Amino acid sequence: MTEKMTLAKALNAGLRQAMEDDPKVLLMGEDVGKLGGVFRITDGLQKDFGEDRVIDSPLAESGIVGTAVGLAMRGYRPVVEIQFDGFVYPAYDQIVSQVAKIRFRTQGRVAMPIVIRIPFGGGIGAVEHHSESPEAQFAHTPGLKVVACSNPVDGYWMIQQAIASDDPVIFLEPKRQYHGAKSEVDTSATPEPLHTSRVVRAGSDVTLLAYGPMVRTCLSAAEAVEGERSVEVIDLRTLSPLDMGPVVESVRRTGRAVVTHEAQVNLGMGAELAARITEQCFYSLEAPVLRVGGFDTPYPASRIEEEWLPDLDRVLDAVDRTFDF
Amino acid sequence: MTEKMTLAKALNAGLRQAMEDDPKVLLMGEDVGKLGGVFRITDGLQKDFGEDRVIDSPLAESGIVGTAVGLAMRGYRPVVEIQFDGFVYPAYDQIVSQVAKIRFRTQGRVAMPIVIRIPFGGGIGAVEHHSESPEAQFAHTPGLKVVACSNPVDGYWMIQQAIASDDPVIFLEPKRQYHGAKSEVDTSATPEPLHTSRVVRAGSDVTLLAYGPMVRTCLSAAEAVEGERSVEVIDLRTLSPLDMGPVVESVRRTGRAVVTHEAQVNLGMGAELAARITEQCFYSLEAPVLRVGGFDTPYPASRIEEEWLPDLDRVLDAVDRTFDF
Amino acid sequence: MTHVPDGEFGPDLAEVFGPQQSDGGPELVQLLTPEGERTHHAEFDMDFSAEQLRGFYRDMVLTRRIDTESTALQRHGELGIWAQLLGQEAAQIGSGRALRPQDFAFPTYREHGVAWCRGLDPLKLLGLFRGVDQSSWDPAETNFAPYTIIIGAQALHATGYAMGIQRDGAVGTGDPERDAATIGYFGDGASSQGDVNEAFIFAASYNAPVVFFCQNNQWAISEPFERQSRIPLYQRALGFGFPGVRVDGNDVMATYAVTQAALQRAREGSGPTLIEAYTYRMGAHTTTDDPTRYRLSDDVENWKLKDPIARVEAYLRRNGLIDEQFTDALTVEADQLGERLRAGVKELADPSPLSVFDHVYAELPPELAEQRDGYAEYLASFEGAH
Amino acid sequence: MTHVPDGEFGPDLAEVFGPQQSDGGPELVQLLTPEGERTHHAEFDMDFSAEQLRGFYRDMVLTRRIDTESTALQRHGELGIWAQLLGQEAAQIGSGRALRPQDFAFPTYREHGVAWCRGLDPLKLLGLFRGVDQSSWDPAETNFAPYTIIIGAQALHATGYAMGIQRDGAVGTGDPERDAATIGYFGDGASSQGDVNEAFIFAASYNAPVVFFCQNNQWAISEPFERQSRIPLYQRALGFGFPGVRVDGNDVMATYAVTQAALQRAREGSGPTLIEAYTYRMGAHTTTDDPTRYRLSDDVENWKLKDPIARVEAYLRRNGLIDEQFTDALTVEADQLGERLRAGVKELADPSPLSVFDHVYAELPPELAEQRDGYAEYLASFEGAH
Ligand SMILES: Cc1ncc(C[n+]2csc(CCOP(=O)(O)OP(=O)(O)O)c2C)c(N)n1
Ligand SMILES: Cc1ncc(C[n+]2csc(CCOP(=O)(O)OP(=O)(O)O)c2C)c(N)n1
Ligand SMILES: [Mg+2]
Ligand SMILES: [Mg+2]
Repeated sequence: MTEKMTLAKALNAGLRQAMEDDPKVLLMGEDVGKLGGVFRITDGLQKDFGEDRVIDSPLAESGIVGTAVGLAMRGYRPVVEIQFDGFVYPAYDQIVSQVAKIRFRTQGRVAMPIVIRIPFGGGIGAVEHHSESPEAQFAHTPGLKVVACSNPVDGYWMIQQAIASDDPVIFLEPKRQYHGAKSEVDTSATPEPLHTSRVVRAGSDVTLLAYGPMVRTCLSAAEAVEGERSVEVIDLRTLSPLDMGPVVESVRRTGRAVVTHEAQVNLGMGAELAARITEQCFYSLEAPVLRVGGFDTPYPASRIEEEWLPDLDRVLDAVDRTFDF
Repeated sequence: MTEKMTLAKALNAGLRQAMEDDPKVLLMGEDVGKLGGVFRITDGLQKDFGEDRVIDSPLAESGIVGTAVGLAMRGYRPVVEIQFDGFVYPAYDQIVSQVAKIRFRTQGRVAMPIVIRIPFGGGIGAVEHHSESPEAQFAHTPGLKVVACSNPVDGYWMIQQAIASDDPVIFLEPKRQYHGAKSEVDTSATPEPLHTSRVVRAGSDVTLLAYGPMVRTCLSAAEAVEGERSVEVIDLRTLSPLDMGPVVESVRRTGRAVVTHEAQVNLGMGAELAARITEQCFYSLEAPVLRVGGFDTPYPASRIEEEWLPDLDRVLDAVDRTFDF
Repeated sequence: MTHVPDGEFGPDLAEVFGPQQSDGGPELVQLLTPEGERTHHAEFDMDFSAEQLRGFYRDMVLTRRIDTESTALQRHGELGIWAQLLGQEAAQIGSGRALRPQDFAFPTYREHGVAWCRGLDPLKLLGLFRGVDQSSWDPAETNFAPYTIIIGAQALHATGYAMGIQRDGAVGTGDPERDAATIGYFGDGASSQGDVNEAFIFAASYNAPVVFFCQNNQWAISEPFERQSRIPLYQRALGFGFPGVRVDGNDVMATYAVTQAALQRAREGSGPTLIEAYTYRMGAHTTTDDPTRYRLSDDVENWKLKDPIARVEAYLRRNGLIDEQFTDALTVEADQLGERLRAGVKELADPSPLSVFDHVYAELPPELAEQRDGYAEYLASFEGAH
Repeated sequence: MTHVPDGEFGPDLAEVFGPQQSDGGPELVQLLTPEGERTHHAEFDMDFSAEQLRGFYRDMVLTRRIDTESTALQRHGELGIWAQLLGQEAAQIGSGRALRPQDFAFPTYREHGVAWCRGLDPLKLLGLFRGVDQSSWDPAETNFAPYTIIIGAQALHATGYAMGIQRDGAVGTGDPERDAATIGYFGDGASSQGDVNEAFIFAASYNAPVVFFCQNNQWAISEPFERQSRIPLYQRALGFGFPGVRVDGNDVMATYAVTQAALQRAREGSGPTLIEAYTYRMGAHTTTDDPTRYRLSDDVENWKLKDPIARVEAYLRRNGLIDEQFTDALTVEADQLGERLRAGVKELADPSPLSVFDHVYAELPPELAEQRDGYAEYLASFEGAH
């Protein structure tokens, strides 16, 4: 069974499937009920699964995540929607000190199968706090898993896999692509495991690493220089744990790597990837691993966000620079 | 005028000096008044400066930092004490979304001269949440400055410099050293600028980078192999912005670097330093920059914290490994 | 669910709120009925001069014009988004006009009427919603803080600033030019945030001169007020040991009177007050919202009958305090304002990409300077290419 | 400060609390006076069997022994730290004994008496304070959550768990084996945390079967209760629309009766209750604290007269419900318990350093396995060296 879906629709369908498969799955968040979420990802689910399973929460993120912890202890599998990336911080304490640590604290006796869905990244012309990329902070926290989907097929499967995971998962959704291009989603296929990275375009000169919204940018970049340079693109998909296998294999071949993300460069995922690649591919590297990301400033006013965000040209500029070494 | 002081005493003296110099300086936090803080860093200050300047706060970290923002807008310079590292997270939202961004948001019209003092790191035999190293999360946040002191002399000066800074400063204090060895503090000296790193031991074979509690460990490590290996140790002191000058100069000379911290390795400061050093010293490196830190697990029960924390042996092991390349 | 068949855990709301709840309940302070008739109140009564009332009316008409004009500008693509205040003009003008110059206001993202009262050029607001800046006014100039988007955060800022006022000795001196207070605005949804409740705690603990002004417009995006609280919101204050008052937020006179009293109380050193301005969000949450998905148009129609501007106009007309000449002049003024906004918004130039490096810190750190210079060079390389 | 000469912003506390405040005020529910005399209460009266009272007494004596023994063990270096409950035995036993097996308790770090009631081996508590683990019991076995150190976080967990109970249809069925509730413990200091107040909001909004049990022991480390609230804490509930009760937390009968009623209310589907157990922290905050720096020994002496154990003992003796034989046997039992703790604590072995990699995730991710293996190799290299 295949169906053409946007990312938004694919996530919606994935959530619906997970709720059908397991009555313990609950959705919680602000406006997830009648409204179906501000991005409509939970559209229609309250109508079909009722107010006890699709729960409009009071406007308090710490409360949402904190009650999800209690529900998880009672055997539920809460899927929490944080309305926008910048609103996850009031829940930060519950996430890093409770959600992330309860399994460890209890020596494995209490699982925290909570999914925290975060529409992340910029490019939608929004006001402050609506375009952030907080992934590095969560990936730095042991006990959390962090993944990012980049297309409808992954959206459909990864959300279900995250919900099935017995570990808490920070689930990042590239919001600017929610209502973008459709893909054929084969709902009867067997998906790859959640914590795997994937080569999405083969190449031999340089490796581009991306996740979430930057995958598309990197693919376009690779296309733009087709013929001149053979660019391999890897969709990391999983940010914690990282799946270094395909990355190392690729960089050992190409000798050059550029890591891209929308998050600020300083202490972003690119730092960790650069450090690990250098450790694991030291003798293969023709150039240092370069990083392209948001500048080390707060996210800017939307009229210049496209300049602030790394785009095709800035990615290619970095690719060029790796050839200058 | 020199006086022998512990780190705790030096910080106390520095705070006192700052309060005498500027009537707008206020101290806020839990138990900072009569008790003088659980580590006695504010000992005697409420008695001398009154309850309006040394303010015992209700037990709510977001409230403490959020009211500090308002006080800063009114022209005060609040110095906030977070009782232990693990308790900073309830204030995380106010720190990253308000304290860090208000200058930028207002195009420089509103300054946030707030110092957030955090006793950080482990090794004191405490229960959960009392031994964390949250620096990377703050260093990843543009708009914040992050520094760590490692000895009484720096404690005395850096706290005053942080308070004098018109930018918000996350001020990390290595709590296990509060009541440790004393140093001569010359209170009439002219200190180095706040955002500078410093070579604290010269060497030529390998560069050890450290800050806060690990500086002492690295110095001991360097001593331990004296004669066999010439180890240069740099006290980073400033984590955001980084002062790469002395680091790059050193690594270009030694060709080898090991970054150490108590924080978990994954996405810790070591990741950023490794990435930058590799970018800036690519042709000088004899080995990849290695990292020694806490394992990528939650901070463990105290009876095994000394095993979990990087110690002299693990630092030297990493040094050895850089020579295997 | 076995215990409550319809899957709703909440208590029976009619029972908790009483039958008059949709009117604001018996505790609602009102000085002017929806029909424009003057009523009186034992505690908060007040005389208004004709001048004052005409001023309120003018403020509300012009504020509404700013709002409708901006909504239109968003539709025309000049703004990225707009948060409408339609229906909340009285709550904002009544409270905003009660402020003295030395008081300080901490708004959310919807306080365009308060901004107006503080003397802020509305074009400054448009900059933020256009996306050319994130708040471009100097808060110290008009004692009006930046718009705050993180729900509830500003309640703590208002409290902290009030603590600063205390420390400056500007409370309870009896000097009307000196004694000051802050006012922290937030919505009904925001009342659920930890920060707002912590603000109540700090304000109570230090007896800080702050007025918490909650515009209960019945909705937090799609969530009705009952999701946040099962009792009237002004009663929240009882739990923290300071007074709470519910005022008719569509009644500019009552709102002014209540706010004025609360501010005065604060300035005198008697501590915080929570005001719940009972009102209604007549428009969508923002221009990107579609309220037909979650609320009945009947409700909206009912609230139309309580329009804050219509009732003042009825009162003024009935009492001969305004005439055609006045309203004609006001229409002209509103039209000019609209024109100024339409023309002005187009002049709100996009910032230069390099400006993102300004104001991250007091001084640009070397590493960030390097980043900026690299970017400048990169940008220049394209110019060369043309 | 010009407005209040002594630099204190708070209101006059005697004025707010009234003169009886130090006794808990007029609202205090009490069934047994400090002198051990039985009193009665209109709403919360209750008959207790001799068996029950002897049980409470025994529980409190043994709990106190756990506490004093553990304090001594800390002094002898066997524990890293200990959080004493001295003085709070009645609050904990009274509430803990009111729980049914299917109820679920969410403790702070000081609920040793509640742990006892849940049937948890006290050695498990010692493991945490010794530093060999961070909470080693299975919460599902005794329906007792891990100790929570982040102040107030567990109030939300208790609320969420209660929402789960609702969803399981285990509220209001009338089946006493099935209907369940949660109890969330926290301190007076914790009441200032956003999380606790958000828990009130969620519990009220969903009418969740949760009892919030605040032990107001007058101190949050060095901060007196008045820093957190200027009105009695049970009144906080008024602001959120559910009942609040202040009970004499040194009176095990009253605490039992009030908690039992609140739990029953919750199980029946009538929603949350806040109980403020008015008590006193007789010891230091923890073994690392020095309370002489911030409080008067007079206060402590006054509270000694209200000792929770002494008053039950007086009552039991006066009414001939216990005799020498009973108390002798109890002393022996306590001594044995003490001995078991002293012996047992030494057997609490340090975990292996490699165990830190267990239970970070359900399955060890490859990169973490590599880290563990590398560390194992590293450790082995030292063994080789010996
Ligand atoms: C911390 C946080 N969470 C979520 C949001 C998204 N959000 C913006 S406005 C809003 C509803 C606010 O409702 P209310 O407080 O009643 O104010 P109103 O919009 O009705 O004026 C929400 C959920 C936000 N801005 N900040
Ligand atoms: C979020 C957080 N902030 C600070 C602390 C440090 N701390 C531990 S106990 C305590 C006082 C708690 O007082 P209260 O809630 O009254 O409980 P009590 O200790 O009196 O039982 C503080 C400040 C903490 N554990 N968590
Ligand atoms: Mg609202
Ligand atoms: Mg207490």
